[in-house]
Amino acid sequence: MAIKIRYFAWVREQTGRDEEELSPPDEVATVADLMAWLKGRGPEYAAAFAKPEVIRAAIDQSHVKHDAPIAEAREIAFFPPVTGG
Amino acid sequence: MAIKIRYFAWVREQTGRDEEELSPPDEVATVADLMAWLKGRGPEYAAAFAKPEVIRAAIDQSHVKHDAPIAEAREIAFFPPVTGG
Amino acid sequence: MIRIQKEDFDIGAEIARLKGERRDVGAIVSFTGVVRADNHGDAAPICAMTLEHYPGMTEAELARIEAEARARWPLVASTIIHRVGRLAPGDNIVLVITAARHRRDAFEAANFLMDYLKTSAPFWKKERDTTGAERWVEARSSDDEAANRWRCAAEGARGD
Amino acid sequence: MIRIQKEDFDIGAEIARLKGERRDVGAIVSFTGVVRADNHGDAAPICAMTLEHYPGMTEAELARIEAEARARWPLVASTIIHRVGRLAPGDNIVLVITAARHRRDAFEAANFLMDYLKTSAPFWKKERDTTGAERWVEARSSDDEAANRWRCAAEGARGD
Repeated sequence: MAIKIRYFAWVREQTGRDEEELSPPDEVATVADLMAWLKGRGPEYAAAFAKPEVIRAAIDQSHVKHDAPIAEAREIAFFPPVTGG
Repeated sequence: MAIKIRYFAWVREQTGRDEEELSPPDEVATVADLMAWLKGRGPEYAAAFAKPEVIRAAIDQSHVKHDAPIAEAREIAFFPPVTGG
Repeated sequence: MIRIQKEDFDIGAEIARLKGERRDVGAIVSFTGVVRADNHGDAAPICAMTLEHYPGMTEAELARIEAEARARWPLVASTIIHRVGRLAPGDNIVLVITAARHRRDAFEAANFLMDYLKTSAPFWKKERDTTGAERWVEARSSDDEAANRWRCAAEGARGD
Repeated sequence: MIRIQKEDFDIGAEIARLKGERRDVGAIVSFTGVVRADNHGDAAPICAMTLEHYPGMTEAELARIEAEARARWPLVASTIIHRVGRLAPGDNIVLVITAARHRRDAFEAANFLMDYLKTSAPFWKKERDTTGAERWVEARSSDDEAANRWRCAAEGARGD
């Protein structure tokens, strides 16, 4: 099933895109799995996700941890720690 | 030596005056002594200083405790606990 | 900056003035105290409040409190304005503004200024309620406790 | 009330709007975050800042934070306004206003809103300095610590 993937801040700059529709294979079960899978999609993704531990994720616009399952997700976002305020 | 005595809020209302010049006798050495002496000046003072423990004092416009000496004072004020802000 | 006045104050204008053309201010906190109609849960609503003060000592105490805040926190600027005279419910009473590089300093200093102002600045409030009864507002022990917590306050987390 | 906007905000007008004709508000706290030119002690001065956000999630997070503040403290009203887009030193970034009966609630809720906004609202700042260099602002561990202190915060003294 297609998931909308969104990128913000330097994750967006490094992947070179702000959003895309992707259909990861069934064995990609968690946010961490998805980052590992994205890393294999090309050098720009490899650079963006080189240190996945510093990247935050949201599923359907709510913060989640890297072990969160993505089965029901319609939209998954990746971004650095927030710096508003 | 004459001291200016000032009264605020309900202490002012009960004594019926906002300030006066008084020359207490030499044995009146502290703020507490002064309140006790004032109490004897008439029923309005007796009412104002009936509970001296609830009255606050300032010497020359700085808060002081009841055991503060008044020898050097030019101005002494009596008032209830403050309620600004 | 300290001011005692009968007139109302303009919060936005005072914040703008404090900030001015500065480029080293990252955080501005303002506190505005307002006359409540329902100051006492079970008594009749308040329709007027009169603020008396001790001219001379008021300015001295506010200056002392402001100096203490600026010694404790690295403030870039601060403002204290307190009204006196006759006020009605909804009217502004007091304005405290603190400007600092970091938010924690601005918050703590504003909080401190209000706690100390409440317990040491020589102002007294008299209320008149809708039955015509007048009473001097009594000091609250909670205000003394709030001021006392600064005496041995441990430093909290620092952010900006 | 929550707003995300490119335009500046008018602090005085927002406070006046929040207060409206209410007679049950005794305390209003505002926090304004401002772009500092000297954001980093040793680096070149900043001449521009760009704020990116996650439309949709931003509003949801701010609404969640505001709801949590209002569940924790008896607020009468609150406002959160955050700017996005390109800003310069001295420009306002964020405005938080809390109105309550008592000052402790207004102060603590404003403080909480800022701490949580800093660590959970999806905004990202990119700075450009006077050498032309651009960099994404890094999150500070002190902000996480500031947010964490609310998880097991004991109630402090209560005044009004």
